[in-house]
Amino acid sequence: MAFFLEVLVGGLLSGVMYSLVAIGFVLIYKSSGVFNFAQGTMLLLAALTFVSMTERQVDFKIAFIITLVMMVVLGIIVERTVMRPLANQSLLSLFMATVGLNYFLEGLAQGVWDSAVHGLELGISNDPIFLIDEFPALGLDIIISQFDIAAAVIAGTMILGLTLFFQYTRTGLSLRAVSDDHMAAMAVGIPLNRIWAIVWAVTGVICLIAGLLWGDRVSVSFTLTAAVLKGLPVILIGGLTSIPGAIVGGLIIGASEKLGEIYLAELFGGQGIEHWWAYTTALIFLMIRPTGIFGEKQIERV
Amino acid sequence: MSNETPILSIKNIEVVYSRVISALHGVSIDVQKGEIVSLLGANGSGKTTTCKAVSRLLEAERGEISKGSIEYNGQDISQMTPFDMVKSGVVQVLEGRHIFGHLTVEENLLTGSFIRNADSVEVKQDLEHVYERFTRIKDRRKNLGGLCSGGEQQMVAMGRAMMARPNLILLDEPSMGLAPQLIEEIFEIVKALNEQDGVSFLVSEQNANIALKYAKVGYIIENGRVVLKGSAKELSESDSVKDMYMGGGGEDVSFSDVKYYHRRKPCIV
Amino acid sequence: AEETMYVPIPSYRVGPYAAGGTGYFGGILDYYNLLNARGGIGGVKLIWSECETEYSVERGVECYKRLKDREGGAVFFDPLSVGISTALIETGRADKMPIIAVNHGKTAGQRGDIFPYYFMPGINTYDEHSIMVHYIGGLEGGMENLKGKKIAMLFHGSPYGREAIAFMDSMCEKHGCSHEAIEVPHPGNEQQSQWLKIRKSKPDYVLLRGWGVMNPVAMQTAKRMGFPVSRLIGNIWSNSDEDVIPAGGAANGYQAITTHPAGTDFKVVQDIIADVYGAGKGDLQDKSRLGSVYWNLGVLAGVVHTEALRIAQERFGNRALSSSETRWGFENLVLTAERIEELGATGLVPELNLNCMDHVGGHLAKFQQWDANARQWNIVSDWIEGDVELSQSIIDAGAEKYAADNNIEPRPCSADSNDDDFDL
Amino acid sequence: MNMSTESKKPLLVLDDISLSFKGVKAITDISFNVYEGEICSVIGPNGAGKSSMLNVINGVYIPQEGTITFDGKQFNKMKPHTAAVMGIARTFQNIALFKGMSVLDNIMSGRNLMMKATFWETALNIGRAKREEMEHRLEVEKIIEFLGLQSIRKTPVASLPYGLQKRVELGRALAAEPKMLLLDEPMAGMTMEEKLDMSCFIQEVNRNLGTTIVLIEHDMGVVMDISDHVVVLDYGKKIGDGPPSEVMNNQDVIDAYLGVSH
Amino acid sequence: MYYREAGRLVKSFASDRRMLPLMEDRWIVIAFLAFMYIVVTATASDYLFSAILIPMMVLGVATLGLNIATGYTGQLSLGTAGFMCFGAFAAFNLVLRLEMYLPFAFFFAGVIAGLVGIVFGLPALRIKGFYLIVSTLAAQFFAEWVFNAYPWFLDNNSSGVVALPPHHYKVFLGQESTPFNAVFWHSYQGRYLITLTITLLLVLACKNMVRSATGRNWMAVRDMDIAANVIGISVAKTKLMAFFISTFYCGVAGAMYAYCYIGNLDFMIFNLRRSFLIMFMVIVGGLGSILGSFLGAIFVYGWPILITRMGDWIFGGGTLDTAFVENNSKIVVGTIIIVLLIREPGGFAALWLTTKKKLRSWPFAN
Ligand SMILES: Nc1ncnc2c1ncn2[C@@H]1O[C@H](COP(=O)(O)OP(=O)(O)OP(=O)(O)O)[C@@H](O)[C@H]1O
Ligand SMILES: Nc1ncnc2c1ncn2[C@@H]1O[C@H](COP(=O)(O)OP(=O)(O)OP(=O)(O)O)[C@@H](O)[C@H]1O
Ligand SMILES: [Mg+2]
Ligand SMILES: [Mg+2]
Repeated sequence: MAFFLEVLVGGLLSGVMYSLVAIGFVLIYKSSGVFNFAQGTMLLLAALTFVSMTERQVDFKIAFIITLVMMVVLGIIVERTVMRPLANQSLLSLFMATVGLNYFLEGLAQGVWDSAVHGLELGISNDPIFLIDEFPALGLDIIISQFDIAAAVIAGTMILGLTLFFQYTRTGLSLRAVSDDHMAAMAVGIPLNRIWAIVWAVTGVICLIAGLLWGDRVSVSFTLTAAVLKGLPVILIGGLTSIPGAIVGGLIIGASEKLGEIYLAELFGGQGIEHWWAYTTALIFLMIRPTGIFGEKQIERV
Repeated sequence: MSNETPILSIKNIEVVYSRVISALHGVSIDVQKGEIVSLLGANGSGKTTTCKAVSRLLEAERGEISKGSIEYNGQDISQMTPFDMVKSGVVQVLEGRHIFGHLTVEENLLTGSFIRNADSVEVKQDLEHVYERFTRIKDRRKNLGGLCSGGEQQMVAMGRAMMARPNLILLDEPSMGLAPQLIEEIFEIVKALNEQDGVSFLVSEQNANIALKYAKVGYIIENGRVVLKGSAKELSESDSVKDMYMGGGGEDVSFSDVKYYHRRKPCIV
Repeated sequence: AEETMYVPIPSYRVGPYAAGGTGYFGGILDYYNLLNARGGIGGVKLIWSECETEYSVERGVECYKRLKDREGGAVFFDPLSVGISTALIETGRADKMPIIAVNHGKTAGQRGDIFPYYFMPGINTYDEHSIMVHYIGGLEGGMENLKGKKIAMLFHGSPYGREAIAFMDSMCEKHGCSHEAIEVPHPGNEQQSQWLKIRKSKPDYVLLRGWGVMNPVAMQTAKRMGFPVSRLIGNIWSNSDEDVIPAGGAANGYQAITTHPAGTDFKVVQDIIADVYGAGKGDLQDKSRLGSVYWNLGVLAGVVHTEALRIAQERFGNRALSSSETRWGFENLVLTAERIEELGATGLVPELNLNCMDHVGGHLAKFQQWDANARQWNIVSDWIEGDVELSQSIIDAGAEKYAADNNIEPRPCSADSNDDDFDL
Repeated sequence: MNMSTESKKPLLVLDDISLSFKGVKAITDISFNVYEGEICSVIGPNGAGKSSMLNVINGVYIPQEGTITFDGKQFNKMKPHTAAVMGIARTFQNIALFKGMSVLDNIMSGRNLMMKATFWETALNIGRAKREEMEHRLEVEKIIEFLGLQSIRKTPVASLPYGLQKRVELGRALAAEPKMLLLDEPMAGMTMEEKLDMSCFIQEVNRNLGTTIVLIEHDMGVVMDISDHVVVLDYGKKIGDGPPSEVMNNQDVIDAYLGVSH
Repeated sequence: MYYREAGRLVKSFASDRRMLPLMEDRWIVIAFLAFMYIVVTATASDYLFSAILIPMMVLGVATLGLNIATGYTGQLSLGTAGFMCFGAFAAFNLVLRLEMYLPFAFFFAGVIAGLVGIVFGLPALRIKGFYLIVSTLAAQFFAEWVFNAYPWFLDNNSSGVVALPPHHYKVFLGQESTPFNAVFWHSYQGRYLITLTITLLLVLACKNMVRSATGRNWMAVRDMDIAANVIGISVAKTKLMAFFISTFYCGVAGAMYAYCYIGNLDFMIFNLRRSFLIMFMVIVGGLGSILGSFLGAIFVYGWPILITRMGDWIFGGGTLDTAFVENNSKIVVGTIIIVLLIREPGGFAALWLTTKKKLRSWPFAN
C-alpha cells in the first residue's frame, strides 16, 4: 500500500512537470487556434540561452532577465514574420508553419549555442523528504521529492493566474474570440497582431520557466525538445483549449504512466511501456470525450 | 448633393486578389454623413470586396487595392489597419455572420465593445440597448453562438457591431436567410440607428426591394464596375433595375410561371 | 605530389548525440593533426573530410557511399555508431573497406574469420559487463562475496541496451548473485517509475547501461529517491564528463568503467595541446573539453587507426595504402606496453592484440570515480580483464548463425592464410 | 397543384417529433405529412426549428421522441446513410460543398451510392470502375447542362461566387436521383433574377422527374407561388399546415411570421 | 517549352478522364520514363543509385502514403515512420518464415501495415483534428516498442540490427544464385529497377484512386464530413479505407527502405524524426498532390546533401564545419516551409502547376 501511494504521489508530481510544457501549448491554441509544435524547441532555446550565460559567469538574475527579454522578442518576431502573414489561413497551414518554425529554431539554437549537454542548478534542493522521518505518526514509508513539490507549486500558480486571466479579463475574451474566427475578430476591431504578440511573448515566458525546471531536472541538451512529447498526451486529455485541463491531464498522465509502468508492464514481460502507455491512456480518455476532459466541443451545424 | 465632405468616399478603386484575380475595376462610391447608401449587385459582382476594401479586411484575404483611393472623413485610409478603422468608427458586419462559435451570445456582443475601452456600466447599458432591439437573442444570451440559428446569428453580428458605437456601418447582406418580418425589423433598426444616432450605412444587398426602400442613394455594381447610380427613387423606377433585381414586373412577379428563357440570358459568372 | 591517405570522418556534431560526436571526432582529428605535423605515417600524410550523420543510419550510409571513393579511396570508415557500423558490415565486405567500431559494435563481429572487415578494438559488451561484475566483486572484498547480492541493471530501451541482459543473467548465475534488468524507454529523460522499482527491490548495486541524457537523469533521480550514487556503476557509454557534469552534485561519487582514463596527464595529450592547439589547428572550440572522456577516446581511436596503418606499412611498404591493405593492418594490430610508451600514451591506451579470430583484442578496462567538487575523474582501479571464456561461446553461436544465414564460408585463420589479401 | 392532397399518398410522415438540445427545445411534438410529388414549404421565424426538422428527416439529428415514416418504412431514428440509400438528398443552409474539389467532382460524389466498383477495381482502373465512371459522367453532364454549369465544370468550387455554389450544391443533390429533395434556403442571398432561375430549376425537377421537394424559404413570394403545401413552425411548434393561400391568411401565422400583411 | 490546350476539343469522356489530357504531357512522361529506365540504368553511378535515387523514390512513396491520409482525407498523422517500420518487419518475417518472393513480401507487408493502420485509424471515427495525433503517435511509439521488446521479430538477433542476407533477395522463381535474381542482389541497378517499377505501379494506382469514386470520397470526408455522410458516403468506411491504403503505401515504403535502400533491418531508423521528415516532405511538396509527394521527398532528402556538396565544392573538402552546414540547412528548410506556406500553400506542386500554366500561355502574358 505504501508503495502504491509512493508510486501514485511520484506519478502525480512528475505529471505536473508535463503540465508545465502543456500550458504553453494550450495558451497558444486557445488564443489563436494554432497547435504550436515549436514549443519544445522554444523551451530548449530558453534553457540553452539561460545556461550558456550562467556558465559564462553571468549573474542568475541578469541571465534570467536577458532570457526573458529574448523570449518575448522572439515571440513578437514570430508573430510578425510567421503568424501575421498567415492570418486567416487554415489551421493545418498554421500548424505546419510551426513545424517549420520548430526546424528553424532547432538549427538556430544549436548554431548560436552548441549541442553539448549542460548542467543547470536552480538551487532547488534535490534531496528527498522521507515521510517516515518527518512525520513518524503517519507511519508511511514514502519519499517525496522536494524538487517536484517546488515545481508543482510553480506550475499551479501559473495555471491559476492564466485561468483567471482568460475567464475574467477583456484580453482573455479577445484571445478566445481570435481563436474562433480571425476574420470576425478583425472586423470587430480586435488588434490581432497585438493579441498574438502578447500570446507568443507569454508563451516565451512559460517556455523559459518550464525550460529551467526541466533543465534542472534532466539537464539542458537537445533532448529537452522531447519534453514536448510528454506534453502532447497531456493537453489532448485535458482538452486543447483548457488551461485547468493541462494540469488535470498532467496528473492523469503522470499517475497512469507510473502505475502502468510498475504494475502493468509485468504483462509484457517487464518491458518499459511508458511511452505508448501514456498515449494509450490519452486515447482511452479521448474515446470517451473526443475533445478532452475540459476541451470545447467542436461545433458543427448544418 | 451636399457640399459637405462625404464621410466615406471611394475613388475609382481597383482590387486584385492574390495578385492575379481582378475583382473590382473602377468603383467610386460616396456616402454622406447620416445617409444610408445601398449597394446592389448580383452574386460575385464585388459588393463584399468593396466593403472589405473600406474596412481594410482585404489584406487578410490576399487582396489589395491596386489603384484608386478611399477617404474616410476626408482622410486617406490606405495606411490604416482594420483595428484603426474600427477605432475611428467604421465597423463591418461580415457577410455570413462570422460570429464567435465558442463564445456565448453575450460574450460575442461584449467583444464588440472592447475597442472603446468603455467602463462596465456603459457596456451594460449598451447590452440592454441591443437586447431591446433584438429580443430574440436575449433569451439565448448564455447559449454558444455557434449553436444559434441562422437568423439569431445575424442578429448577434448586428448587435456586436452596434456595441462599438460606430459612425459608419458596412452592412454586408443583412437580409440573407432572415424571415421577412426580421428583415423589416433589421432595416427598421438600421433606420432607427441612422435617424436617432446619426450612424451612416453602406448596405450591400441582393434584395433590391427592401434596400431601396430604406436607402437614400443606391449604386448598382456589376462585374466589378459601378454601372448605375442614383437616388433610391430613381433606381427603383428604372426599368433595367426592375428587370434584373426586382423580377421584371416589380410587385407581382410570379415564380410559378418562370419560363425557360429566363435562364437563357447570359449567365452571371 | 606528396603522398596522402584519405580518411572519411562521419561525425555527428549536432542533434541529440552531439556531445559524443564532437568529443570523439575532435580527438581523432587532433591526433591526426599531431601526426601530420610530425610528418605523417611513414611519410604519408593523412587527409580527411567530414560528413554529418546526426547519428542516423540513413545519413551515415549516405556519407559512406559518398566518401568511400574520394581522393583515391578511403582507407577505413569509423562512424562511432552501432547502427551505422552494423548497417555497413556487408557493404564493407563487398567494398573491402574496414569498418571500425571502437569499444562497441555487433558483438559477434569479434570473430574475424566471419567478419573479416569488421573491427571493434578495445572491449565488447560482454567484456564490459564481466569487468563490471568483477569490479563489484572487488568492492565486496572478493568474488565469493557476491553470493546473495542483488544487482539491478538500468538499461537504455534499445538493442544496445538489451544486449547485455542475457549475459548479465549468466554472469550472476556463475557468481551466485541475482540480477534484475530494468528498462528505461528512450530517451530516458523521465525515470521516476524505474527508480521506484529500484526502491522497491532494494538492489545492492545498480549498473547503468545508459546513453545520452539518460545518464545524468539517472543520477539525479537516484539522488531524489535516496539511492547512494556511489553504488551506481556506469558502463562504457555512461562514463563521460558530459554524463556527470549536467547532474551536478548528484553525480558526486559515481563510478564508471573506462578503457581510457580522462585527464591530460599523458605525454601524447600534452603534445597535442602544445603542437596542435598551440598552432591554432585544434578541433575543439571549448578547450576545457581537452582530456574529457570522449575526447580521450578519440585520441585512443586515433592511435588505433594510425597504428593499424603503420603496421600495414611495415608489410606493404611506406606508401599510401589501399583499404584492403589497411584491413591487414587492423587484423595484425598489436599494441605492446613498449609501443604505447613510445607513443607517449602510457596509462591512456590499453594493450591491444588483434588477430584473425579476435577483432577486439583488448578486453581490459579500469574504473574511474567522479569528484563533483574538483570536476574530475579519479582512477580507482587497475586494469581488469573481462570473462573472455564466458563470452566466447555466445559470440561463437551468434557469428556462426550469421555465417549460416548469409552463406558465408568462415575463412581459415591459420597464420599464412591470414597474410593473404583474400577475396570474398 | 389543384389535386386535393387527400387523394395523394404521403411519402414522408412525421409523427410527434420532439428534439431538444441540453434542455433547449428545438422541436416540440411536430407531425405532418409530405405527399408524393408535391413541393412542401416549411416556413417560420428564425430559430423556429426548420433546419433542425430537415436534420431530423435525414438523420443528422436524432429526435428524442417520435417516428419518421418514409416510403412506407417506419424509423425511430434515421441515419444519414440510410436516408441517402432510401432516396433522400438535400442541400444545406450554409453551403456544405466539398471546397477542395471541382464542380464536376462535387456533383459526381453525389452519385457515390450508385457506384459499385471495389477499390481494387478503381486502383487498377479496370472493369466496373472504368465503365461506371463513364456512365455516371454522362448522367452528371446532363445535370451540368440543366443547371448551366458547363463552363465551370473543372473549377474548384471554393472560388465560385455564392450563387453558383448554391447551384452546384443542388446539382450534387440531384445527382443522387432522389425520391425526395430537402432544400434549406436555396435562394437566400440571391437577386431576384437568380431566384427566378432557382425556382425554375426546382419546379422542373419536381415536374419532370416527379421528385418530392421539401423547401425551407423565407421569400414569401416564392413560397406562395411554387408550393403545394406549406407547414409553418414557430418556436419549435407547428402553427399552420395546409395549402399556401389558406396558411397565409391564418392569423397565427401572420402574427408569428409574416408581420404586417405582405 | 511552349504548348497549349486551347483549341483542342475533348471528344469523349474517356479522353477527358485521361491521366494526362495533354499530348505534350504524355510525351514528356513517356520520355521521362524512358530516361529513368534506360539512360539512368545504363549510366548512373552506384552512389547515385544507392544514396540518391533509391532513397528518394522510397521516401516519395512513404510521403505519398502520408499524403493519402493527410492531404487527401484530412487525417493528420505523425506515425508514418512507425507504419513503415511495421511494413519493413512484416516483409522481413514473410521472407524469413514463409520464404516469400520479394515482390509478394512487399505486397503483403503493405497489407499487414495497412491492417495495423486500420487499428490505429479506428479512433479517427470518433476523434477529429489535432486530437488524432494521439492515435498516430501511439502507433509510432508502439512500433518502436514492440520491435525493441520482442527480438523474435528480428530473428532473435541480439544487436538489434540485421543485415538482410542475400538469399532474401529472391525476386522471382528460383534461388538467389540464378542469374536473374543475383542481379537484384549484387547490383544497385537491380534494386533501382525494382524500386522504380514498384514506385511507378503505386503512383499509377494512387492516381487511379484519386480520380475515381475512392478519391472523391476521401476528399469529401476531408472537406466536410457531415455533408459526405448525408450524400451517402460512409465516413467511417472511407476513413478506414484511407488509413488502410495510406499505411499500405507506408508499409511498402518501409519494406523497400530496408530491402532496396539500406540493406539492413533496424527499428531505430523508423523513429519519430523520420515521421516528421516525411511530414515536411508532404508540406513542402504540397498537400493532396502525387507529384508534390515526390518533389517534397526529393527536396527534403536532397537538400542537406546538396548543401554539403556545395560546401565541399566551394570551400574544398573538410574546411566547412559540418555542424555549421547542418544547422544552416535546418534553418533554411524551416524558412522554406514557412515561406512556402505564406506564399504558396500548395507547395512545390502548386508552383509547378503555375509555371506550367504560364508556359501554356507563353509568350502571351495573361
Ligand atoms: N478571397 C478571394 N480570392 C479570390 N477571388 C475572390 C476572393 N473573394 C472574392 N473573389 C472574387 O471577386 C469577385 C467579387 O466577389 P465579391 O465577394 O466581392 O462579390 P459579391 O458581390 O459580394 O457577391 P455575393 O453576392 O456572392 O456575396 C468574385 O468574382 C469572386 O470570385
Ligand atoms: N446542434 C445544436 N445544438 C444546440 N442547439 C441547437 C442545435 N441546432 C439547433 N439548435 C437550436 O435549435 C433552434 C432551432 O434552430 P434551427 O436551425 O432549426 O432554426 P431555423 O428554423 O432553421 O432558423 P433559420 O431560419 O434562422 O435558419 C435554435 O434556437 C438553435 O439555437
Ligand atoms: Mg458578398
Ligand atoms: Mg435554418
